[in-house]
Amino acid sequence: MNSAQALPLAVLASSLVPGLIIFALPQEQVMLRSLLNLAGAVVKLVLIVVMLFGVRAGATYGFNHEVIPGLELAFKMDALALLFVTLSAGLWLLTTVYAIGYLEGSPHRSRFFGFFSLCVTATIGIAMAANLFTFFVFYELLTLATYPLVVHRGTPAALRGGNIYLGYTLLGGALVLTGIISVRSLGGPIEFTPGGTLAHLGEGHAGQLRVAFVLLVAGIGVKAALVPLHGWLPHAMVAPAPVSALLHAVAVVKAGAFGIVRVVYEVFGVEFAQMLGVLQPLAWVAALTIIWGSLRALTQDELKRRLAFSTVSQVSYIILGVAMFGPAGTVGGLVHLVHQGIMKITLFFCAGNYAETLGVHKVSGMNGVGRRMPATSVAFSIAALGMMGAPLTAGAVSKHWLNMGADAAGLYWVPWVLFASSALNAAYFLPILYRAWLLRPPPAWPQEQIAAIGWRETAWLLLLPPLITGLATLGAGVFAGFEMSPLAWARLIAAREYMQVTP
Amino acid sequence: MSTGLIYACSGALLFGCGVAGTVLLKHLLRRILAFNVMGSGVFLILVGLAQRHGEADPVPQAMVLTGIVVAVAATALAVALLRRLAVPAGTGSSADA
Amino acid sequence: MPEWAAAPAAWLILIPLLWATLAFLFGPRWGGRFALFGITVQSLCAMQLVAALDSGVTQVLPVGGWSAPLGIELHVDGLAALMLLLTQVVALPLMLYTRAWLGAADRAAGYVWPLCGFMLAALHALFLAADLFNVYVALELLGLCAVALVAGDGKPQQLRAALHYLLVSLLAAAAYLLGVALFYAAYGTVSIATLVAVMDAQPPFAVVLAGTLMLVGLMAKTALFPFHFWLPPAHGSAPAPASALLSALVVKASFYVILRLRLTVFAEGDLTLDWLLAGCGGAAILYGSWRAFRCAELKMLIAYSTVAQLGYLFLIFPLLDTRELALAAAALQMVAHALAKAALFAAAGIVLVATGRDSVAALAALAGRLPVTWFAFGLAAVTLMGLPPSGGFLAKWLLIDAAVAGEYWLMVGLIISGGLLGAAYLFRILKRAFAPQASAAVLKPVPRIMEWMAFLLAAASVVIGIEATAIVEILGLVGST
Amino acid sequence: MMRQILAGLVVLAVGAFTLLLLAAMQSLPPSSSVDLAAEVSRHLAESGVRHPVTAVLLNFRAYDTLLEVAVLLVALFGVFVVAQPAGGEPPPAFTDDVLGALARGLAPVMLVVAGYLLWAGAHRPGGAFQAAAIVAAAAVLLNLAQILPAWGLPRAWLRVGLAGGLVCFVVAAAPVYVPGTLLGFPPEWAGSMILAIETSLLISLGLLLAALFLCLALDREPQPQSPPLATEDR
Repeated sequence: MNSAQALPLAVLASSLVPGLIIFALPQEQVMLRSLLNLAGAVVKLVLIVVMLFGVRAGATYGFNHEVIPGLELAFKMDALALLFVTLSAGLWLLTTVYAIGYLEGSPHRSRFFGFFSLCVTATIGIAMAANLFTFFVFYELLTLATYPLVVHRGTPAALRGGNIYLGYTLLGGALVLTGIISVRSLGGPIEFTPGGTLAHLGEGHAGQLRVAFVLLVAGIGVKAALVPLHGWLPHAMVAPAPVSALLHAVAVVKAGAFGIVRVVYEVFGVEFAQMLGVLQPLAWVAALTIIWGSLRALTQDELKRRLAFSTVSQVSYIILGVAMFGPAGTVGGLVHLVHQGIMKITLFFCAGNYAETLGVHKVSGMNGVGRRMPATSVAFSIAALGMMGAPLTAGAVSKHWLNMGADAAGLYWVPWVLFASSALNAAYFLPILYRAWLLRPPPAWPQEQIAAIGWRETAWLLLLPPLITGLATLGAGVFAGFEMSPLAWARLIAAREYMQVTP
Repeated sequence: MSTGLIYACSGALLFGCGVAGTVLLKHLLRRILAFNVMGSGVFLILVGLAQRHGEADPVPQAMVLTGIVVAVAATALAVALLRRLAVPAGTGSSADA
Repeated sequence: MPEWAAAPAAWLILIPLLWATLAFLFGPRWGGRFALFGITVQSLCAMQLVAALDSGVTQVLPVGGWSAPLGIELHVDGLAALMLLLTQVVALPLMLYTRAWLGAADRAAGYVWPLCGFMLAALHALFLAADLFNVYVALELLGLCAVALVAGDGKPQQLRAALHYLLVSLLAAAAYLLGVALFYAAYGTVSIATLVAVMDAQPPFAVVLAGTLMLVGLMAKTALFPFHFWLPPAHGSAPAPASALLSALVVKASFYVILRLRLTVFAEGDLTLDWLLAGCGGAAILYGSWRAFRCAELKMLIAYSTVAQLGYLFLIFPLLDTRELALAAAALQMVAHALAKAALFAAAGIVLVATGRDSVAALAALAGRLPVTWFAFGLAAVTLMGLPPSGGFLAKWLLIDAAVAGEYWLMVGLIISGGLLGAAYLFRILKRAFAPQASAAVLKPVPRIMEWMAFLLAAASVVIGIEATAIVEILGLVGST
Repeated sequence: MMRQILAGLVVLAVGAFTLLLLAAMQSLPPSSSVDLAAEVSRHLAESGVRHPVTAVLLNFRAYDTLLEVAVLLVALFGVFVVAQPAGGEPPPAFTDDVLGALARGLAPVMLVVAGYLLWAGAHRPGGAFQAAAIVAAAAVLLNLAQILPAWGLPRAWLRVGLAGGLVCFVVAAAPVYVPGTLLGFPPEWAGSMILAIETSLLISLGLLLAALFLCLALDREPQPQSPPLATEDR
């Protein structure tokens, strides 16, 4: 096994092995467990950085494992996979730090961190999958690994949320499986190849191919929370904050969005999909999701629920970008995959901090939190502004490219959708910022658990992650032109997908 | 109709009676007996059909010997189970049969 | 290697008979040791058998040196070798489990060891059988062992279940034997190989009737819907280690005989009959899953799950045109289900020992404790739901592939929805793991070896979903005699 | 009413099935493809016995017989599983002088007949199973006449007697005499090996068949069941 095969395997193992060891650790081994977690996350990041440089220089990484003759678990680390893997691994490290602080002293931590690691392993597997079989294996593994995290608290509400989550995702999995079967019956084993494996089939099987596309996108769309398949996401909010952060920014919805990217670009091929006429309806669904999610977010008083509906809306930016034929739209969608992750995880970290430190769960209770927790609130504000697409933030970059894409594809209604979404974003985020900074704090917080000591408004482990991701939100916007920025990377992918044009 | 075939036909009748008995009878002991009638029917068919041309065939005879021993063993086990089930209740019929 | 040792098939019949008898002679204290030693040797024999396999060739071993039709032959091919190996792989952990179980439950060991030994001998005999009457004797041996194991502790519901099981089993055996008698009358032989050679394309009516009778008998023994009614009470009330053996191996044996006959004597096949079997299988999946979903008792739930899972096996009959694919699917399903179901019953037995109760609700008391048992539950459940990565998933994937090759879309839908139904009833168990610690209920200590054996079986059922090349290679081409 | 209709339907179905069966038997081909009887007589000389049924039972298809002995033993284990140690009062003494005298007189005769049947099995109808049945019948008769007490769960000597036949059979079946062949009897030893198996089987089968009755006779007064650990919560 050479290094081109060993590296992807090592990336998988760097979270799988610590996860399995953690399951076996007794509850009290806090130090060892944290060490294992962080070591795994750091090792993973280092491996990924090595591959980032390799892939940019044109190297290929991957390995295959034969399950039975004729059926392979195949992995490849191409530019698209690396985009997602880098995001996941980076945010996983931060979320681990955050979760160690967040769950300090709570029960069942071995179980939690074990499944946490499995969850990231599944996400990495989805990113690196090189054929539909492998993709499906890890897609379902992700469902199995996240269920215990969703129901972690074990309350009746959590168990109910878990049931809903399972119902949606397992049904989605069944749809994906059906879709895989129907494309396999036409095209044999489906490898992911740039330009699309099915593209050579031509118009002959258009009907069945359209059905297969709908099945695959609908199945994967459950995880991506496309309207009307988004029902599980608000219910999954019962999970602890690090889990919400993971579900929304790193693992589940992102896996869904990423899966749709793979299906459109590398199973069907974007040109073939355009020819089948399935991209336009996908764009409509994405647009509907964007608006619907924002509208629902307006009326939510519970902060995490508001953020959940915001996720529903924002993830569909990615899908909208993918569904717009043309390189600029692709860049917009892919770059938002990263940007949305960074911004949304910041928001969830902050929401967790408010809840954990002060017992504030509702928007209506957030009066004056900016005075009590200024650092957290600054991070929150940056991310919220980013979501609205304010200049100098990551969100602005995404929207700029999406608008360019719409222009290129001739979809003149898209900028209006994006504008409406920004306006709605402002309508549900600005009141929060107003309350946080300008209104008076109440005489006593509902449940103040962590006292402020000087600069340290809450525990360090809770404070650092949102500050870092908040800064990253600015960084990704300000330094978008740099060589290894998410934008540059998305353009690299788009260039390789469309071959001929450099956007 | 040869002697062998007559044996076989009576075996078929016995088998039918046995099947009806195992299905219709409620008393478990009777069911066990009905099963034995069924078994005897099969044995008759096995031996009878094989010698429907007059010649005795030792192979089915040996098979039937084996079959009889198996049937005895199974009956013994069934009766033992039934007895243990029935003795506390003081009757041979099981309530839910 | 001396020549006498080079007859692994013969030793596979004799060794369990011998250790079972010795276990009876020397009593329960020694029985466990004999069993473990015996199964270890059997495993070596099975491996030797696998190593000596020649792909696509059926090895014929005439017993006593008398070839068919005069004598009885043993046939070894990939499928037989795989089943023999599977038997050892399931039996060895279960015997270790049983030893600890007998200690933990503090009961008179009774005749568990000899019965297990004879049961293994009967299974081996069935997997090697190539003679219709020999199949009958082996089936009866297997059935009586199973009934005696169900009667287990002599509790009334166990006795009742055992008696009903015995009656069904006897009725089935009688139907089968009648079929054999008609076969003998028509062709003068009961050797499968000879029958294949002499049977005409248009068999007389007696042979059609014989085939039907044998099929019905074997279906009843396999507990295929609508003959499933005896299984849940029997497997649900038997002592846990016995339930594990019965659900994992015993019901598979009669399915194996059906498959064997379908591939040899009835190689022509009959489309209507094939679809009838598949239809029964489909109904079994739906009905078994639904009943499992409604079950309050843990072991009964698992037993109904067996009814459902057996249904998948029967789906392959219309797909046998794609021979390798369908057979590989059936073999993997048998292996995966055997391992997972043994693990589930073993885990249920642990719940019983720890809490003294056999209800799904009792699981809440275990939440957060006995993590190894929980993982055994979880991994085995993943296999049964057919979610990846697991052996059950791979089996379903292959089954779907075979169904797609024949363009049987309804069957594809059935397989997929069967997995969802499986998830519905299995997550009823799994979600109890996350219930908040209800009470400080005192749990009886459970020997660790029991937990680890359940875990081992469950883990094996998952691992074969990633690494199944060996299984397919052992299977090779199934000899058609 | 429903039950009667149902019963009527069952009777109809069974009747129809029986007719089918009869029709099937008439439809059989006039001669079967394989003449196994001729095959048996051709190889009779090599089998070590002169009677064809015994030859089939203990040589050509001895494998079936081996499994069948195991079946009997398993049934006995099943009986042991459900038999409980005798407790409470012994059953009221029952004496019948006529029966006692008859049993005392008959039992030795039956044993002699059994011995004869065993010996006869080599060349004419008879054999270990028939002989064992007579032995067991004698034991049951003696038990009913209160001469032979019911057996407890078997002690060592009885276990040896019950299992000895199978052990001998298994030892004789080992693939060592004709290397690599299960139940391979070298022709020159076949006769004596079969005789040895038969003799050990006579004892074991006789005991087994008797035990199926005599061990079952134990639980006349079952103990109230002590609550086992695993109580079910129904």
